[in-house]
Amino acid sequence: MRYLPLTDTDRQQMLSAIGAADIDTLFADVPESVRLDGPVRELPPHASEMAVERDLGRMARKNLTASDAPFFLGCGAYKHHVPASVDHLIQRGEFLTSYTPYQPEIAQGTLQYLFEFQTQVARLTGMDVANASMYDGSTACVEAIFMARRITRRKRALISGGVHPHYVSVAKTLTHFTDDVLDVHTPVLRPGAPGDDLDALIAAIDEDTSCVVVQNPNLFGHVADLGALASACHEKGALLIAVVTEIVSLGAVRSPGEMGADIVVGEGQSIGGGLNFGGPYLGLFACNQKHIRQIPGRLCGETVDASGKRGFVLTLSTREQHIRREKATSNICTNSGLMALAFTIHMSLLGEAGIRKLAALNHARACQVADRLGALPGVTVLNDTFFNEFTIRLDREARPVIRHLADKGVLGGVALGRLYADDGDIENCVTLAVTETVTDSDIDALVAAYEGALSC
Amino acid sequence: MRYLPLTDTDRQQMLSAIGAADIDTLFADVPESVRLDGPVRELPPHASEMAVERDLGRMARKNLTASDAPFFLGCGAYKHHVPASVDHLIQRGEFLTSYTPYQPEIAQGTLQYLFEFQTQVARLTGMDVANASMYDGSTACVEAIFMARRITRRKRALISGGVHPHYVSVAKTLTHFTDDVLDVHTPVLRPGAPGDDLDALIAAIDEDTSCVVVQNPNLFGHVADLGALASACHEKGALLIAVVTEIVSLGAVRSPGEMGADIVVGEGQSIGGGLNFGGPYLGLFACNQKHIRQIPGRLCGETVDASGKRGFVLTLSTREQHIRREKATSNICTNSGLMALAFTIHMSLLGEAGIRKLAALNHARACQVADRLGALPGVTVLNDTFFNEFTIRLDREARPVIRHLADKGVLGGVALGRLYADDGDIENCVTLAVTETVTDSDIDALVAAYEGALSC
Amino acid sequence: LDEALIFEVGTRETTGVDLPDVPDVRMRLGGTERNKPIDLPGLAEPEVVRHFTRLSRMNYAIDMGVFPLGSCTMKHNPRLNEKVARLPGFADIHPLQPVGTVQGAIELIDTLAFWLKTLCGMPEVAMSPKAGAHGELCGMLAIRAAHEAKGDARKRVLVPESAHGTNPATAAFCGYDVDSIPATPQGRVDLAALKAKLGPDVAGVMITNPNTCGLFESELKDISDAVHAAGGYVYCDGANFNAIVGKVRPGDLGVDAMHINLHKTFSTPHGGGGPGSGPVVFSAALAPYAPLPFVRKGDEGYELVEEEQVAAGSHKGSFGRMVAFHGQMGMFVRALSYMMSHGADGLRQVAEDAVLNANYVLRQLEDDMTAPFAESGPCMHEALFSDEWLDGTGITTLDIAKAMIDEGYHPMTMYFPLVVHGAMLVEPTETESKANLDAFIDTMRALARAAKAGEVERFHEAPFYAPLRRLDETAAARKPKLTWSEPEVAKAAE
Amino acid sequence: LDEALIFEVGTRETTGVDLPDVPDVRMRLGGTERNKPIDLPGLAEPEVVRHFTRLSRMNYAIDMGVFPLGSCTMKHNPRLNEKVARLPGFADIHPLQPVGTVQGAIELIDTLAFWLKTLCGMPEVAMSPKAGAHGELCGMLAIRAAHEAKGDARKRVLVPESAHGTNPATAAFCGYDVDSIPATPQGRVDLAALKAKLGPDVAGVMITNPNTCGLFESELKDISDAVHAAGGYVYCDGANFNAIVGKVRPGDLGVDAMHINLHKTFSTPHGGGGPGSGPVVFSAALAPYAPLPFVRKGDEGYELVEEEQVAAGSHKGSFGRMVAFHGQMGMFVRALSYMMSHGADGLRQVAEDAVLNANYVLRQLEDDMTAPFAESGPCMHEALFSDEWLDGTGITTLDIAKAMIDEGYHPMTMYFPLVVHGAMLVEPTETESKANLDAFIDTMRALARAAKAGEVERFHEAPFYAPLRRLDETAAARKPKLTWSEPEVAKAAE
Repeated sequence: MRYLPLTDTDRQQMLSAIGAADIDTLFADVPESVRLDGPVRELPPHASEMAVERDLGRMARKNLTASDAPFFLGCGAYKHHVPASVDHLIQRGEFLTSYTPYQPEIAQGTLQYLFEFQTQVARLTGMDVANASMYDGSTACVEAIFMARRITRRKRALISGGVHPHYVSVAKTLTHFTDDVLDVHTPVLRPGAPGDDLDALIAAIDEDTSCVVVQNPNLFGHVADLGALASACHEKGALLIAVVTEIVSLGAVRSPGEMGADIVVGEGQSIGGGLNFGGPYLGLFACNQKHIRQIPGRLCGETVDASGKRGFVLTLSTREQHIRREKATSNICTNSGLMALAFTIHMSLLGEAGIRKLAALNHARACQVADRLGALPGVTVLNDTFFNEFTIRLDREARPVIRHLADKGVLGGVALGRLYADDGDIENCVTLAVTETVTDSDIDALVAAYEGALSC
Repeated sequence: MRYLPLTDTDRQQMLSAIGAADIDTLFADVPESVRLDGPVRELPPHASEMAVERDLGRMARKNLTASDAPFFLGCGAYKHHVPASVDHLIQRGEFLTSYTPYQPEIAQGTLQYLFEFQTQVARLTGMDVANASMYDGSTACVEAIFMARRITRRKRALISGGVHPHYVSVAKTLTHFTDDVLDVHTPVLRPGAPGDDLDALIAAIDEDTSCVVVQNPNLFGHVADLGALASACHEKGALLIAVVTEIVSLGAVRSPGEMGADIVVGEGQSIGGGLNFGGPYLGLFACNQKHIRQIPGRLCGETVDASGKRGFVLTLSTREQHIRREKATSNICTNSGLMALAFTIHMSLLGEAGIRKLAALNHARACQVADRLGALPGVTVLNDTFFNEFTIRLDREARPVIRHLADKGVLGGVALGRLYADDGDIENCVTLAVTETVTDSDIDALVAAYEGALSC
Repeated sequence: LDEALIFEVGTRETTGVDLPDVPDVRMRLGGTERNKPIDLPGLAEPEVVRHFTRLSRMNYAIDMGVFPLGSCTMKHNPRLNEKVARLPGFADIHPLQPVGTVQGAIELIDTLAFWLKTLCGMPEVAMSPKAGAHGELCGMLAIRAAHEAKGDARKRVLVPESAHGTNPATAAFCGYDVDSIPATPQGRVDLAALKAKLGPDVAGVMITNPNTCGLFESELKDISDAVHAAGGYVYCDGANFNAIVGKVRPGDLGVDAMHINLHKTFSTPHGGGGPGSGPVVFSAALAPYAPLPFVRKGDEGYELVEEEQVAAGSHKGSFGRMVAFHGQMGMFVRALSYMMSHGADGLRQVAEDAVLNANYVLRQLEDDMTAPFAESGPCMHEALFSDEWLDGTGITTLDIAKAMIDEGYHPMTMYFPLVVHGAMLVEPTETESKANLDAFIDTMRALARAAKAGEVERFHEAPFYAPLRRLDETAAARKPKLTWSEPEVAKAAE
Repeated sequence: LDEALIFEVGTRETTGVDLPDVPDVRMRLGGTERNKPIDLPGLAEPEVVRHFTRLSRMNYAIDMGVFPLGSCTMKHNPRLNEKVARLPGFADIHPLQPVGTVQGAIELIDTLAFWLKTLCGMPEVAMSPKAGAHGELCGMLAIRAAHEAKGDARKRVLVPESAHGTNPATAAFCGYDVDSIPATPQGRVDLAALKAKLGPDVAGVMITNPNTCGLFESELKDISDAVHAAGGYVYCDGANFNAIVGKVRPGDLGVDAMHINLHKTFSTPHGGGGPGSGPVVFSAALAPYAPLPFVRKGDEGYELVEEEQVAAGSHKGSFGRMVAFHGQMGMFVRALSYMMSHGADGLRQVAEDAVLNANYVLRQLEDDMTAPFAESGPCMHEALFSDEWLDGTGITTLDIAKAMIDEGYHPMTMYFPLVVHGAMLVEPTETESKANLDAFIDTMRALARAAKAGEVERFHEAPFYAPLRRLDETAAARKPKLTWSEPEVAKAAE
């Protein structure tokens, strides 16, 4: 076995050094009745690199990749171009094969990029501070709801119908056995502003409301000013939690912080990360300075070493499970370190100029596609405003259309029936995302495919 | 431009710091009549990573890759499985973006692996020493001929007809304007021992012969004992130069050193390197201790530093062009450092046990394929002995057959008409290589394809 | 040499990315346009590559040497796994593509699920949890859902005092009261004490096996039987599965749910603290409550059971969704690659070599250091020491850890588990050679003797040979500075 | 910490590679079977990864900081280029595949050839030379072939004394007598002296432009005219093409042949000393003699002109083949990626920024160090200093170089070109930022002042802060030890 350095001679020498007759002597505490007498029979024996690559390559080739097709899917996961240097750097062994930086003297590489990451996320979202990342956007979102409960000591969370339904599902699952009460609004596909329920949310805030959770741009791509909602929240002592699933939007759209949000959570996969069939992704979590002792997850802070040099450490760990056990702010014990690194590198490459141009390019491409699709018979574009994602209503059920497009080699958006199982109207709708990776010929292929599908 | 850090502000500041009005002031020595007034018009402007990847990807996809087809080509370039860790390690910036180790204090990484490489090559070839690599096998071969002339002070080199025809061409080109005389034997496709002309070579050695150059296994795959030839050379004061284009063979076949060779040159691409359409490859050069001051190319040697610690440096550079100028042993100034690193890593992974099993596997697979093809009507296997490569004669011209196979998605060997333009008999022959990467279904596809092609 | 922060060297004008020109279109941002700078620095690509290359060189990592961090299983991360995880067919597919276009991806998940279930001897597995603690949550939610389905609202969960902090935190998260079970002097769960605490309000127990003292809970089957008899379920913390994979199946010990840290036992890289991946295997009793999504083989290939299918009547008992999409696909590919590379025989060898290495370290060092459970039988894949041997030296576990840095090692786990004073938990893993272990043992012996000989400065001031000297963690927590801001001087000068 | 050699830690039994079992067949090695061990050590994969990771960390590289090695053009190596060079369509094709199966590969070579010809303003290019010196050889062979075709056996080649050592070595290799041309006090070729040496036995001249003193040979066109008038050809050493790419075309200066170091101007990585790549552009006069193989566009796509086609009558004048197969394909992909990324505008900017950076360094340091050609006009992309400023300090150019190591820099080129005493040749390249240059200038100034202030120990003993102290190169050459062998003691003990 290529990964196991012990030779049989080594094993014999070591066994005799410790006075064990054979290896099973060391497993004596495993009751003999359950101890396996040999390799598990249902599984194959060890395999060469060649064989493993061949087998996994065969599985990989069965999938239609986003680069092999005109590609227009979004809804919480986006295809962006990631510079080659990002993937090169995150594969350096010193990053890839290191652990949580519990020994800061030999982990300054990890700690410094986390500090840079926290600063980048804070600036992008318009907040004071950010944590060192979480599993993904959906889990960051429910952690924000819990945090709002801890801060406000109230239990009722109002959730906009524009929030990603998976995020809502996760929140429902994780609050099922806690004291939290979720008031989830049903999405309304209002023409011009699909999923926009700001007025209804404002009306629903009461003295028991811990927070309002709203996504911007929302699941349907609609983008709005959250200022009035923030004021309404603050008037009633509730917190505004803003969810951003397409972080590139913050290059063009005013940040939630500027609009008055108290906590911003998001999915950072767009910067530095690939699609990866849904994971690993990168949960972003930012808030204002006054709430830092209620933040869940890992935090990196600046300090000095014994000789007075600047350095970084994990800090405020008294919030965390390995110190506080059952009284911790969260049971979380892992971040998405490597994805955070990819984010930090990609964002350092982009800088202010790059992220703004990238966002402008995404928006412009999306506008072009919306105009082209909107001109087709049988297609209505629902959004008046959007960033790089918008929703169309077809004259028929959307899922068969999307599957038909896929058969033609075009990945033409997310049929909302995939996300909303039981709604009539929504079944005819498709949400499309358009990023900088889309070419003119991709757009032509998309339009032709829809035209073909809708004309039969 | 993403690779250029100067901003326009920087440029202005720097120009004024040096007192230049504008950038063209610095190009004042370029006569105005030839100075271009703007970007070269025939070439496109700068492009994004996305665009470059898309363009090059389009070209790449037009090629039928060795992994996408049952693959049986050899003749100096071999498809072997290279462990993933090899390519990972050679991409570490400290290796990839470093220079020739002229400053040994900050280049011990490069120098130590070169020392390890030299030792591995010397042991594999059965020689005392090896240099730090050369461009490729063909240029190493002609350098060996020159070295033999310098050592023996004789001019006539005898070249076996079994030597790779490209190597022979290169030797012809580079000796055209020197005093060397090449006596190149025409390949004889002797049944049982194609290309074996040992007896003829022995007979041709005379007092003016500087060296005999013989390849083992030869171009047609035939493998032989060079012992008698070595003795004959030494009797007449000539050197035996052995060429090895498939270095994996040395895991199964006695080394040229053991057979009596004085200089061993070879192509090391099989270990650590990919096919890369022919380059970059890895020239190997090994000889005995007594000739080290006549070796061409770079050498790494052991020494100590000022505090007595072991270290490594480039050495014997008084042979080289940057010191000796027109009196240098060679004009060479570059090695194949990165390919040598890949070789060293791969060989360290293999070790004695690995290279021997790898060689055994290659040989066994080749025997299987020879037996299968030999059983087809219209096919004669010429070799009685071989390592992982052998030659077959078809009942018709081979090049159309090979092209026909390629159309069917099978890369079925090298039609020798590609290498020997003007020989009648040889046009019906194909040389096939079989390595560990070949699967049973590849073999079935090969046999079926030949059967199909020869039955029409 | 210090490395400046990107905020100290980048500028708003510079970018390391080229993009095509932006087409001229009618914008549709509806008045939400950004009107102030984000204030993000940019750097040209060469500077970015250097910054992060230099940063990386301030880290210690498995690729550099022995990393004996107990309970974390820092083993070799094969590069083959990185390569296959980057195959476009896995890395470049969207989680919401039509299922017909991602059959290979679902096949991979299903294949990995088969391996995990088979190795654990359990009939079901939830693949989506994102890390170990997330897997614990998944398991406990299933337990709670199972009780709820029976209308049986139990309140208490028993957790041994040696447990990882995530165990009580998770139980509390699910609304349970945490009740601590004491350990025997031999370092195992006290079966009698546990039985005494069982009752109709006990939802279940959370047991780590092998436990954090490095010992196999030899009475786990008895514990399971007792818990089941009392109507509870057994959650097993699988963080230490590495020690027993291929040697014993948790299902045979009566376990109802166990998370598997793919980044420990199956070697997906820790990446400086994540991403992890924590699939959870379930017994038949808990299987109906497992979370969404689910893979099912249908007539036309693989299908995904998601909300839609649940609405249509499939997998009704599921307690719901724990995460957007399908879990850590990138980690699944790496873990399966690792498992296929080892095969059934190699995985068994993994456990044997890991245990052999740990016992070798334990026995070679027990004379120089204090091994509190040395008499409790062989250890599993971790060797636990207490700080008793440091009594009177004025040197602490922390000092020993920092002195190890100067010797070129990553320290072992410090002060965990809590059941032992000044704990030092050493886990060599199976990917260390005997030569490495011998060198490590020699170093630890030399340190132990130096400590006993009173060479206190060498310890109190350590590390001397690290990128930084000892860091002031107290100051960091007192006045937290979590983001960079321009120094006041510079601001004033503007 | 020292790093052991693999021979000191590996064993013959260990392997880091798994292979399928060997089928049982009748062997056909004909009595040549190996019967003695090779004696190669093997290591498990984790140990191999660590060994080479740790070795790498003993190197300095562009990825770590400024690398101002004059004449070597150590610029940023974009990772995009590494990525595209590894596309299977380029990396995993065999050089002898049927031409119809590698049309994209040949298209790439043809496209790169078009870029090179266009940037040089010359009608032909030979792609196969493997490195700069190999390209020189290619150019000189073409010159010799051209003369031979005319039946004109000329014997002498003129080479300026400032030339790279490869120039005279190459000319000698082709059987020419090398005749040295002196330089003017301004550091350029002495046109009058050159003209005086021209004659019917002069085959040609080899001129480096910009030359190794960092200056543009402003009279190159006049030189070319004179050489052509005398029946000779002009070879240009293109090592410094970086300074003028996109600003002037060598073809417009009368050059007949010039090699282009793809690893310098077009940024293919130097890789610790190779592989390089050295295509050679040719004027119309030399084009017919260019070596095989050649790309040609035919009716059915791209064709390769090789021996076979020559036999059939195509490209008869070619002087033959310089190398097996088609040249450094892997480098071609990287170079084209680099060129397409920059485009015509970016490549021009490359030259401008490279020249601006060098002049900035020259002017900032000329007061503290001696710039012998400071009055000869602007420098191109290199700033040349002599050691005159060190007179009387007892400190040498070598000492300065080693002291730079302690400051975190790779030294500049030392003692080259030979026309200047104790030369220090600094080439910042265009991929250094102004901030980097300012820091570098500050360091060099501080070193210069320290040297003048008599701080000799800091220089004589340098480096202090490198993996090793100064190495004994004389001892290495006196009794060369080029391979590892078991220490006698260990051998005796066996």
